[in-house]
Amino acid sequence: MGLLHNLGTVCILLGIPFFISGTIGLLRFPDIYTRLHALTKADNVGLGFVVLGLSLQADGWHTVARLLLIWLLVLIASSASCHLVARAALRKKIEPWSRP
Amino acid sequence: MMDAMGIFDMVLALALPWLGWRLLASPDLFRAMVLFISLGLLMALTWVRLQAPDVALAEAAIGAGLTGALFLSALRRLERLSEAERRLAFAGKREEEDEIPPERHRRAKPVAYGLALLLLAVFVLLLAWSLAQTPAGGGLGPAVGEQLGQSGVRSEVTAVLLNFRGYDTLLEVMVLFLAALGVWSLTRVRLPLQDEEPGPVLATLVRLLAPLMIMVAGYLVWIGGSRAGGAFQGGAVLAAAGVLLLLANVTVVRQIPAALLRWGLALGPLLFLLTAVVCVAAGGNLLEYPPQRAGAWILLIESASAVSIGVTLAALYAGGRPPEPPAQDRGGEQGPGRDADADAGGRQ
Amino acid sequence: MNTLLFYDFSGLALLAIGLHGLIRSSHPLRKILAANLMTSGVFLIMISGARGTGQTMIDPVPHAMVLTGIVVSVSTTAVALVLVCLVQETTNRALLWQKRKREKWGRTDG
Amino acid sequence: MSWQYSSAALFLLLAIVAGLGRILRGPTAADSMLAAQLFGTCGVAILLLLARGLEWEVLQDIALVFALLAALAAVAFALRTWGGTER
Repeated sequence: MGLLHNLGTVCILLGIPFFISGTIGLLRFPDIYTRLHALTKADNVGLGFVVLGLSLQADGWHTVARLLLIWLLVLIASSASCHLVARAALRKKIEPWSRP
Repeated sequence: MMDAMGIFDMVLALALPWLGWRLLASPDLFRAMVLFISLGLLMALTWVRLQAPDVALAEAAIGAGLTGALFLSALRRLERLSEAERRLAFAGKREEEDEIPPERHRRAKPVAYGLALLLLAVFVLLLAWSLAQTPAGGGLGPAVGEQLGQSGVRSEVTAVLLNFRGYDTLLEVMVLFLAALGVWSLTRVRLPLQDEEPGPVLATLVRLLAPLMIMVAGYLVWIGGSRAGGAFQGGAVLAAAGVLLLLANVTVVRQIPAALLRWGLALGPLLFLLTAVVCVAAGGNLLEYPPQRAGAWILLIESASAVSIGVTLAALYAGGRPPEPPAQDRGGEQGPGRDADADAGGRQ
Repeated sequence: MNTLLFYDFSGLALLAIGLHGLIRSSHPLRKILAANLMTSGVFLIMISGARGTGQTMIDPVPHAMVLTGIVVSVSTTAVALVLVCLVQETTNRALLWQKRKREKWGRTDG
Repeated sequence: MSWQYSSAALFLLLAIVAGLGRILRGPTAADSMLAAQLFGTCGVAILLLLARGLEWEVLQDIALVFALLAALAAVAFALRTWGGTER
């Protein structure tokens, strides 16, 4: 249980608030475009922290490589699907929210 | 005193039926489907908690990925077909409230409920009886553990699937084959219901993900011998690659000759049957491999079935047999399908 | 207290809810969803019964059976979806029962 | 399993369950779909945490499959269910 292990735990625990704020954003934000931000940004940072923490605690480089691959895949998937959903929403002529 | 995992179990176990209930009660069909996709995800987590990684892997590929795409595309097709239906499905109230069943349906309902309750009661009784009958000590677990050395693989589930109860898997591959045959004999594939170009982001996504999916499918089949993974999981991921390519309307997919698809569908079942026949001819039981080469046999059969399962599931998603080659009846002139192909090719 | 026992009841509940939905809903897509819920419930009960108690081993046979079951259920779902689409194409309606008025409307719509 | 992994996994599960509310409420179809997307990311995180906490490497494979297929439903949604026709 060295320094790296504790640092990893701190990183994991740091990641959780990002997930929670992502969910709060999903629930509280006013329209689809703002909710996209909450999801694709907060959650991926949270996952990044978790991956970072787990990498610091990992036993070997292959585990780290797999963790990073998983994170990269989630990043690609969520950015692409965010783009597709936003484009579909724009084509549906959904007005972006603005402060009344 | 419950620890965090205990609460985790409780939340998950409560969330599953609640989700199921909301899913069926939701007025909007689309929302019901999204809830179903989420249910698949939670089911995968449940399998992990119940120490069934093989099942979790299959659920992750099928429940969270494939079934969602299947339902969403079917909903779209239904909606397109009739505006009235769209109003029904998206009206914001339950179609059951909107639609009063004819008299005989109304009378049939209590009967149906009575029968269902009876069925459920019988099921619960059977379950309790079988639980009471099961000897303590993990059912067939120890027996499988004893024989594992002879099976040629190190993963228990794979040993059961392809060696000890290989005929189950043989029949299951046949069921898939029959499903594909059924769909192919019913309809042809329509031109995809999609009226906008995929765009560069999707093209890049497909270019990145599809090869990776195929690679991961191979990895899962390979790793299936020693731990979670195998033909089903590999096949499901392969099918996901196929579905992604079909969705993005990549030209390559539509240029695959139908004969190749047919062979892809038949490869797994054929090889499986051939093995069974060879095993019987060599004097053994059905699918009783020679113990020293069992590992190689299993890997061969698994790879072939993975390809077949992948092709079958993707074909089921496409929803019909491949369209006729358009050049035939037009005497060399390009048909409408051809034109669409050329368009798709020109865009990329 | 074994918290994994919750999943047995969860499976039973899913089975009952699926059965209810299968009878009650009028739209075939919803019926397919309900049937899928039922299969999930059955799988849950099977896997939950297969887990080892304490030191005993996990029973891999139900795992293998559920694995085949998942693949079979997705293929039957796909066939059912194709059938529903075909039914709607030929009869121009998807609901299994409808009011008279609605039927007339549906005919003019097509 | 040590407390940090299990409690982190529990919080993520609670985040998922809270997010279900958006699926049920979401005014447009895309909102519901997005919430499902959120579950994918949370699910991957839960699986990774459990993989470490239970010392069970297989769970990383499951997380990998999750991450690979996360985009599939969203792509199907954006291109098929929601794409096209203006109302």
